[in-house]
Formats: sequence, C-alpha cells, structure tokens
Amino acid sequence: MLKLENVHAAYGPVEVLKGINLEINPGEIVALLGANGAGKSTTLLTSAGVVATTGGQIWWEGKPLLRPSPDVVLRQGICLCPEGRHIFPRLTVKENLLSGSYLLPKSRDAAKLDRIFDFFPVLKERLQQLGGTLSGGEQQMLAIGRSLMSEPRLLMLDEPSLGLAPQIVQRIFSIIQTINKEGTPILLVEQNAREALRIAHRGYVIVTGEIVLTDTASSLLNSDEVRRAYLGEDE
Amino acid sequence: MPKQLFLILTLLVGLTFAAGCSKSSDPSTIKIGLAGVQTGNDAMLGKSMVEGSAIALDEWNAKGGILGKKLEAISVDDEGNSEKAVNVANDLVAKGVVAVLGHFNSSCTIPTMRIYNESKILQITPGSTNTKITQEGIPTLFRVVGRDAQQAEVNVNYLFDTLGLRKLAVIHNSTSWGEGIAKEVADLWKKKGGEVVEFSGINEADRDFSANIATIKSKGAQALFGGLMYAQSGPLINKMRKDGLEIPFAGGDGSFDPALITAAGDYATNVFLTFGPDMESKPEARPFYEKYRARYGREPGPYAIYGYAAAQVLLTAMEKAASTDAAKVAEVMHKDTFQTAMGEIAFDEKGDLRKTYFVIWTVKDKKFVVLQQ
Amino acid sequence: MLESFIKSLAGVPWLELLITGTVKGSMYALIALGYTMVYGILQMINFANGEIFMIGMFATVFGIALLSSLWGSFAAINLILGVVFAVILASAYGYGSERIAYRRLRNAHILAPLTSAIGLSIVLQQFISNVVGNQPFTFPNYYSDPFAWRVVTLVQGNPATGAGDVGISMLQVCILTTACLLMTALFYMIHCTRVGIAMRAVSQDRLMASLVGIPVNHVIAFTFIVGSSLAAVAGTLFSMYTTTLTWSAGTASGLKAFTAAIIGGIGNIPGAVLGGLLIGIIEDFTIAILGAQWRNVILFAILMLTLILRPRGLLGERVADKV
Amino acid sequence: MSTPEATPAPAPASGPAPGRATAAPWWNAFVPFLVGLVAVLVITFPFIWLRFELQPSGEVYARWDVKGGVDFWQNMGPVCLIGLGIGLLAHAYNAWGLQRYTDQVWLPVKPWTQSLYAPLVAYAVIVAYGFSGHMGFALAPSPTTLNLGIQVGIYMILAMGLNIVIGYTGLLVLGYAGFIAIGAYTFAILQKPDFIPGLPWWAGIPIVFIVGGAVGWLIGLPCIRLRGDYLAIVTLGFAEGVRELAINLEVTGQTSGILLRNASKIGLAPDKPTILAWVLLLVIICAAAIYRIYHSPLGRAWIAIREDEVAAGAMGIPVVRMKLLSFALSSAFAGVGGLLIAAYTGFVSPDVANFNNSVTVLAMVILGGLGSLPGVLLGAGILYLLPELLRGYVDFEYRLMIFGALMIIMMIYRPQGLLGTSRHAIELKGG
Repeated sequence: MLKLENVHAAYGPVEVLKGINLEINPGEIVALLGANGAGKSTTLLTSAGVVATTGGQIWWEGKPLLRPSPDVVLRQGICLCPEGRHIFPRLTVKENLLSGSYLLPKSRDAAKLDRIFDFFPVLKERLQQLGGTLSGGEQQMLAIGRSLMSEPRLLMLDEPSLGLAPQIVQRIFSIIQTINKEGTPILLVEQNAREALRIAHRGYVIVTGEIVLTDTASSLLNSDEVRRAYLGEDE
Repeated sequence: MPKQLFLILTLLVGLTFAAGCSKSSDPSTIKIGLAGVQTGNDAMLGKSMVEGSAIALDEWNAKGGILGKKLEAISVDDEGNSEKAVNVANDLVAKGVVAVLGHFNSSCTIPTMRIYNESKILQITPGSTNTKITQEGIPTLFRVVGRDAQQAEVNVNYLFDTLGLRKLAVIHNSTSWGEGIAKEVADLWKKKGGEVVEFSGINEADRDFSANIATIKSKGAQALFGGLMYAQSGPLINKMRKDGLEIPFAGGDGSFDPALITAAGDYATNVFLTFGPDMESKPEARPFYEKYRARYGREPGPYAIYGYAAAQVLLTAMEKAASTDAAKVAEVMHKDTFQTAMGEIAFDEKGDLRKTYFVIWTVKDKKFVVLQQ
Repeated sequence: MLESFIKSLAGVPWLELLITGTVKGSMYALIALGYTMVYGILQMINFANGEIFMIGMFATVFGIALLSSLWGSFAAINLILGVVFAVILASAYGYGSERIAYRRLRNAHILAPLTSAIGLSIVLQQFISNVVGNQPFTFPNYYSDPFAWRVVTLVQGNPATGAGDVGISMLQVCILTTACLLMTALFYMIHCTRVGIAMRAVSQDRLMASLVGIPVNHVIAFTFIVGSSLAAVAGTLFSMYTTTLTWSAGTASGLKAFTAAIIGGIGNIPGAVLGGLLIGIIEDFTIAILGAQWRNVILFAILMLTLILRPRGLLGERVADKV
Repeated sequence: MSTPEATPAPAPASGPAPGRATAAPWWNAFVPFLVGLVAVLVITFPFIWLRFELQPSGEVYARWDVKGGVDFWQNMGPVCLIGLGIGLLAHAYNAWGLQRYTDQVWLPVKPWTQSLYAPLVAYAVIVAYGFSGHMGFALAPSPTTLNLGIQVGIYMILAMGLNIVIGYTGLLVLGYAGFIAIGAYTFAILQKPDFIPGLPWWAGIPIVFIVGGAVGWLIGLPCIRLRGDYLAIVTLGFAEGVRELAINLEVTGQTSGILLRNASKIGLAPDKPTILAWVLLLVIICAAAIYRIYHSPLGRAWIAIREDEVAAGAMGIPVVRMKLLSFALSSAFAGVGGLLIAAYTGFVSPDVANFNNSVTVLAMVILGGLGSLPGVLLGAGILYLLPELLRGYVDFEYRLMIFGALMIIMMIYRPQGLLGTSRHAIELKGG
C-alpha cells in the first residue's frame, strides 16, 4: 500500500532521513524501531505531509502520494496520530472526536462514534468534558479515536505508549490489534520495542536516518542485535 | 561600519543635491508662489483657491506681464500640515519667489509667515481667518478674508439680536480654525449677556454625533454654533433633525459648501452661515466665474474668488510701486484702495481688510441664499 | 471645579445616552468580532479590519448606485442587495488580504505579520481615499430617511427650547436587531457546527488540526471572510446611521473596536460583544459629562487600566500570553 | 486512490517521476500571480471605474468614470511595476544566495574608534560644502538642499531611536509620533515666558532626553510584559491620547499650537549651514552612542531577548527591565528629534503626533534594515528624499500607499530590510 522509496528529508541544513526504503502491505502491523533521533518520527511526519522530502518518492496504492499539506494526505486515507497526543484542550471530547471527521459525510458520524465507544467505553462517560482535563491514558485513547473518525486506510501511530501506566499500555496495544484485525494496516513507531514487536507482523530498524535491518517481528525479537540495542537485554 | 556609512552618506548627499536642484528656474520671470492645501480633507477648498490665483496671473501674462517681465506661477501643496508647510515655504524661498499667495489653513500660515518675513517676501493669504495671524505685526503680511472675530460678530449679532436667543451651544472640530472661531463666538456671546451652555470639541474624523446632540438637547440650548467644516456640519444637521433637535444651526465660512446641503438633504432647515456676500451676483465677479468654469470644467470652490482677488491686489500694487520689493509693495498696499472682483479692497495697518463683507446665508429649497445683507 | 462637575452630572440625559451608546457599541462589537476571531485563530492583529469596515461602507453605496442605475429605485430591494454586494466585496478584500499579506508570514516572528498588517491597512485606506476622493460622501437619503421615524417615545420633548422627544428610531431598532441576529448566528456557528469545531481546533493547535484532516488554509480564509462580512454589515449600518462615508472612518472606529476586543478579552467572542457595548456607552457618557474632546483620552486610560489590572480582559479565559 | 491495493508500486527505473513531467510547464509559476492579478483587478474594479452621483432627491446613481480609471492606472501602473520589481529583486537576492556575499561585506565589526573616521570625514565634507555658499562657491547648495539636509538629519535621529526598540529588542511601537510630540512640546513649553524664556536649544536636549525617557518608561511599565502586539496598540493609543491632550490643554496652546518667540535667538542657529552642521553633529553623536550601546552587554541582552525571550530570561537577563530600558531610550531619542523639529520649524502643533508621522519613521526603519544602524540611516534618507524628488511626478496621495505596500513587500521578501543581516532574516522567518 504505502511504499517509501529512497526518501530523504532535512530540517534546514541537517539531513535527517538519508534514503529510507519501507513498505506496508494491506492488513499488516509494521513496527518502526530505532533510537532517539534516528528519524522514526520524521519518517511518519514525511509520509503525513508535514515535512517535505528532499529526495526520493512516496507511493500510495501505486500512485505518487500527493503531499501539499497533511489534510490532503489524510483525504487519501493515511492518518497520523502524532507523538504527544495533541488533544485540542479546549474542545470537549465529543468535539475532539468530531473534528476528526471534518469533510466526511455527517450521516456516518453516529456509527463511527459507536464503534469508538466500543473500543474505549471511558470516552462515552467523558463526552462533555474538555479534552485538556482528561488523564494521559484517556487522552491517548481520545487521540486514537479521533484518528479513527477520519476512516483511515492506513493508521500511523507515533509512540502511543509514551508516558502511560503499563496496564493502560496493554489495553491500548490490544485495541491496536483489534483495529488491525478489522482491516486497517498500522505503522507503529515505538520506544517500547518489545511490546511493539509482540503485536507487529514485521519490523524495520532505523539508525541515523537509514534502514539497517528488516525482518518479521518474531525474528527481530529474537535477533541478538535488536535485543542488545533496543530491548535492553544483555546476553 | 565605516565603509557602509561612507557609502550611505555619499548616496544621501547626492540625493539631497538632486532633490534640491531638480527644478531649476528661469531668472527672467517674476515668480509668484501659490501655496495651499491640495490633498486631504480640505483639498477642494485649497485647490480652487490656488486655481483662482493662477487665472489672475495668466490674465496679466496675456496682457504682457508686469514690469516688462512675464509672471511665473509656482504652485505648491502644503498638505494642510504645518511641518510640510515649512518645507514648501523653504522651497519657495529657494526658488526666488517675490510674493506668496497662501496658505489656506491657518495652521499652515502661522508657521510659514515668519519664513517669508525673514526672506522679505510679501504674503497675502486668501483663506486663513485665524485672528492670531495679523497680530504678529508683520508689515508684509495681508489677508483678503475677514478675521474670525469679524465673522463671529456677524453670527452672534444675528442669533442674539435678530432671533433673540439667549442659550447657545458651541461645538468645534479641534483645528485652529474651528476652535478659534468657536472661542470668538463664545466670548462674544458671554459679553452680550448670553449663556453658553455647552462648549466642546470633536475630532475631524468623528461622524457619529448622537451623544453630542443628546447632551445639547438636555442642556436646553436654543441655538447651536458649529466651528466645523462642511464635511461634518452636513451630517450633524441631518442627525440633529432626525433626533428631534430643531434649534437653529449657525456656522462659519468652513461650512459653506453645497456638500452641506447634499448631506443634510431635506433636513437642511434653520441653517445660518456667515460667508462673503453673494459674489456671483456681482457684475465685477461674473467674468471670473465664467472663466473658471471654462478652464477647469467644474464649479469653483468658495475660495476661488479670494485667490483671484488676492492676485489682483498683489499685481496692481506691484505695478503701482513699479517694483517687486516686498517693503515697497506693502507700502502701496497699506495706502491704496483696490478694485477687485470682490469689490473694493483696502487694508488697515495690520494687513486686515478695512471693511469686511460677512453676511448671513441660509438654505432655501436646497440652495444657499443670502438672508441679510 | 468638583462642584461644577457634579452639577453637570445632574443634567445628563442618562436614558438617551444609554440608547445611543448601545447602538454605537453594537456596531463596534461587530467590528471587534473580526479582530477577536482572527486573533483567536492566528494570534495576530488584523489591523486592516477597520479598513474592511470602511470598504463595506463604500461598497454598499456602490452596490445601491449600480442597482438603481440598472433597474431603478426600488428602495428595499436595492438596499438589501447593496448590503449583499458589500458583504461579498468586503469578504473578497478580507480573503485577499489574508492571501497576500498574511499567509506567507504565518510562521514568522510576531513583528512581521503585524508590520504587514499595518502596511495593508495603509494601502487600503489610501486606495479608497485616492480613487473615491477626499470630498465628503453622503449615504443616499432616499434609503436612510425612511428609517428615521420614531418607534417608541420615551421622554416628551420640551417645545420651549425646541428639543424634541427622546425615543428609539426605526434605524436604531434595525441596527440592534441586525447586530443581535448576527452575533447569535456567529455564536451558533462557532459552537454548534463543524466549521465552528474546525475553527476552534485550528486556533488551539494548527498542525494537529491539519493532521486530523481539517484544511487549515480554508478554515483561516473562512475566518477572515466571516470577520470581513461582519465588518461590512457594520459599515453599512454605521454609514446609514451617521449618513456619511469617509475614507478615514476605518481607523477611528477600528481602533475603538480593537480596544473593545482587548477589554473584553481578545480571542473571546462574547468578550468582544461586551467590550464593544461598554466602549460605546462609556464613550457617549464621556461626551456628555466631560466633553467630546476627552473621549479618546478616557478610552486610552481604560485600555491602560485593563492591561494593568486584568491583562486577559473581562471575559478572557487565560492569561493573555504573558511572555 | 481507486487503484487496487494489491498492485505493487511501479518503480520507474529512470526519468522523472510520473505525474511530474507533464504537470509543470514553464508558465506554471506565473499562474498564481496571474490569478492574483485578475482577482485584484476584479475587486478594485467598482472603486476605480465607477462613480456614484447623489441626486437632489437623495437617490444615488452610478456612472462610468473612464477618466478616473485611466488616471488611477497612470499613477498606479509605475508604482505597481516598481513594487513588483522590488519584490522580484528581493526574491532573487534571497533565492540565489547573494545574502552570503553581502554579509561578508557588511558584517565585520571594527573597533569603534576606527569606525568614527569615515563619518567624521564625511561630516567635514558635508559641512564644508554647506558653508561654501558663504565663500562664494559657485555650486553652493541652495536653501532647499540645506533644508532637506537638516530635515533628513532630524529624521535620521528619529529612525535610529525607533530602531532601538524595534530592531534591537524586537518590540513594535506604532505611536512613535506621540514621543516625538512629547519632546517638541516639552521644549516649546519651556520656552514660554513663565518658564525659561531664553533657553537655548542645546540646553534643552538633556531635558527632553530625560523627559522623553521618563514618559517612555511610564508608558512601558504596565504593558511591556505583555505580548508585542499589545505594546503596538497601547503606543498607538498613546499617540492619539497625546494629540488630544495637546489639543485640549491650555499649556500646549490647544489647537493653534505654540509659536516659539524670537526664533532666531532660541532656534537652532541664525543660518542654515550652521543648523545643518549642528544637526549632523547630533546625528553622529547619537549614532556613536547607539553603536556603543549596541555593542555593549546591554545591546547583547537586547539581541538575546529579541532572539529568544524565554532563553534570555533563563540565562539571568532581567527581560522586563531590559525591554523597558530600550523602550525608554527609544522615546528619549524621539524627544531629541522632537526638540529639533520644534526648534527648527519654530512652531509646534498637535499635527506632530499624527499617525502619519509614526508610519513614516516606521517605514524608514523597516526599509533600511531592522537592527542595522547604517540601514536605518539609509532608510531615513531614501524615504525622506524620494518623495521630494518625486514631487511633481507622483501625487502625494500615492506616497502613503507606496509606504504601505513597501512594508508588506519588505516583510514578505526581505524582512531584515535593505541592509539588515541574515541573522535577523532567520529570526524573522523561522522564529
């Protein structure tokens, strides 16, 4: 579906991506692993149209992806749920969710909301509360829910477990799996490599802007190199 | 820093020189400066005044000039701004004018009159009515309009004596002209034993007068005097009548413009303005009005004839003095009586008109008519 | 001096000033809404909003003139279509100003869009003053006079002094109704529609709004269009009320409307309305009590006091970005 | 989007990417420009080509005004072309990386003693030239030239003062004319018989400097902590307030202003070359003082605040006090400029506090270069002299419009001004 081909990107004079090659197939969960500053988030931001490429090509369903601005990318079916959640703090939970379906037919809103409440029942209780007053876990749920409101055909999640309690992380990961099983491929960027690889089908390892390793999730989980570098386990 | 500064200073000196010398002038002509506001809110008043003077200069040139030389008009725009007025005055001095017809606004005449005086240049202002101007004691400064005090007197006499009113509200536009005349009126009114119930100044940009009207209404004024230009007095009259304030409105020469009637529409009733006599009905003025319309293709502003008359006085005096020297011409001007398009003009020792011609005008059937000669 | 001041208080026509102040204030509020909306969404002062108000004035008369030349003097139809014409043209100016002067500076230092906005305001003002001319223009009496009749009489006049009755005229009723309707519609739009949610989302987090699929540029342009339309309607009402149009009206009213927006809490829509009404009423009472010459001084003092005592404004939700 | 998901991406081995080769003909870049032009033509159309005429009945009709329209474009055509040219040049300047080379020329800072030589030499030359009329030199400057030189000098001082607060500290002041008026009125009031009737102008300078600074300090106190745009509005309101106060107070002569008595005694000097010499000397003193302040710890603190206020505060710079200081210094220099205006014209009226005056000085700073001393001097010279040069060619009415357009164009294409440094450009564009 999504294919990055030798993608370069830079912030001013600093080149962050130095030729990323990456592919996501329908129905997959793909994990993108790497150290801080390796370029994981930049890869997502580039795909979402926030950061411009300086070289290479991004393909989406066989055509070049149009990326003049993030909303155009979203309209083609790619949704990024960025790091740090970025809930609109002074919108209510319901308004936060509805902001995700701007430009989509209103008639489908109710059904989509019901689906999201199935995933995250807690949001239903908080419907009229301001987004900024939610707890971190609830905000993450709201962020994922908001992304689902735009009916993405590819969901990119950036650090969904950042700063959350382990219990909530477990729940969020299981919901990610459910979403995937219902047919949405997911590109997952995670610090928590072990959890990510547990639910992912495949994984990429990125080091200073280049993909150095790619394999199925289970073999990555067992690879010595990955264990040493990202799972924090000594041999 | 040094290199840059040097470059910049060189550039600027070059520019200054270019700006200062851009227009060289012909030494064989007698140069007359025509100064007035030609941009901004009062543009049309100042412009027609300058154009009136220009017509007179052209007439003399057609007759063969003066003292054997052709006249050259140098028309400048002071933008109604005192600082710019000083600039254009310096400019005129630099170009070697022998006399200046201008400026229009009192706030421009006051700072420039000294510049002309220092450079021994004769000045006749066709439009500035502020009383202060002739109190400086400059022997080569004249004006062909009345002073605000004279104008105020006519106004007050009419309201107080003829109409028998006692309570007056005064409003002005916070310019030296508006405030000047408003103060004269208020002082005279008090001197006569009347009561000034309200005296306030508004801004020139103000257009909403509802609160002023409410205040005047509550103070029980029997008449309103406005030291306003026509751009404000028209809407003020309109609003007054709509808000149910039917008292007479009196104003000075600044309100005297057909635009006042357009703005007030059907509500232009009970309006009394002081202005010069009906010039157009005078036989000596008629040729000028015809000439102006033929040349510029529009109606002359109220000050066009003042500009014309000022030029007539100046040129006649120069011919009589057989000189362009300011002191000599001024001597003639103080002594003689001149026949102009406005009628006979003579100056007193201060440079003011000996006899002024302010009359009361009113609006009838959407036209200005003389009420009282 | 104090004695004369108290004496002057006694004769103040409270009722009439309250009416005129509210009417004027509701027009200020309409302009202030444009400032506050743009500030809310872009955190910049759209200086040119006052000029858009002025362009609205002239556009109305141009629209009416054009229509009456085309098919004659149908007062009601021409007036309504004239307002529509003004709204469309002013919106075009508002959109154009965003496109030309602000869009490229959206991420720049705060000085850049502000300077550009001042430049734009000068350009628009001088443009109108140059092409339309400096002489005063009158709003056609044919259209404004029919609104002059008094709906309610509150105080009987005094025939001895020539002062007529105090009341509310049809035009004042129309102004208040229009302003109320527009403000309610705006409030509804911001809080109960998708565009409103999108606008608030953009004002809180522009990048995130874009990531959830909100076309940020369109929403910002739409904000400018709404603000300009309100200013244009205010322009029509103001020129009908004062019967004149001037090229300098934008600066004078714009500054007051902006003060209103700050006093109410900039970025806050009910605040702008409250601020507008307050400014209108305070201005009129200052004229009556202290004299017209002091009103801008008083308004400036109020602005300073607000900034000292309550920088976020009366209804401001958060501290006004103390940096 | 309609392609089946399973289709693998066809990766072309060579040649440009599909969809790109056909979509970008050479004229593509001009499309937005042309669309914009057409849009501007359409929305300005009614105002330019139509006039409305009020009938006596109160009805209004429209008529075509071909002459007015043609006149407008005759005036505006060249202006538009000049604006477009400036924009394109600035664009090219930025796009082609010329900035680097000019930085190499402009940036090096030399010891200040050295930097005084050239200005002093230039000063000596100009003053000698100014006096050459007394020695019968044929090409001596005319009074107009001298007058312009003096006025430019005064505006240079004003622009340098405004530059302190806008260029160095990054705060926008819109009511600079208010501070100019404070200086002018202070001097004029001191001249009155009840105060110090014989006060010479040079003795007034320290007084207006202190008074101007104090007023700036007082005005800045409540609002300097707030966002920059609040300060802009407050100063705008302040200038308006000063104007109204001047109109209303007895001591300022109300609307008729104050006419300084015995101008030749208390005015700057008896003749113009001497005045020019004094004013230019003041320019040099002010420039040297500001240059020294800018290269002192104080100046570095200002720059730090401009670049990043939070970081500056974290580093221990007293942000509020530094900002206040720059604001007060700027208004102090405005006071000096105001004094010169008052002493030179011999007349002070409420017009001094006009918004137009603020805009003129602001445009000088923005055109010349925010934060660049030579740039500001150049800006003051160009913007004061160009209108004088253009007098008679371009109507005054279009001048302010050009100033406004200039501000927009400069902000979009070259926010650092003509001689500004690229450091400022990064700050303004990327901040």
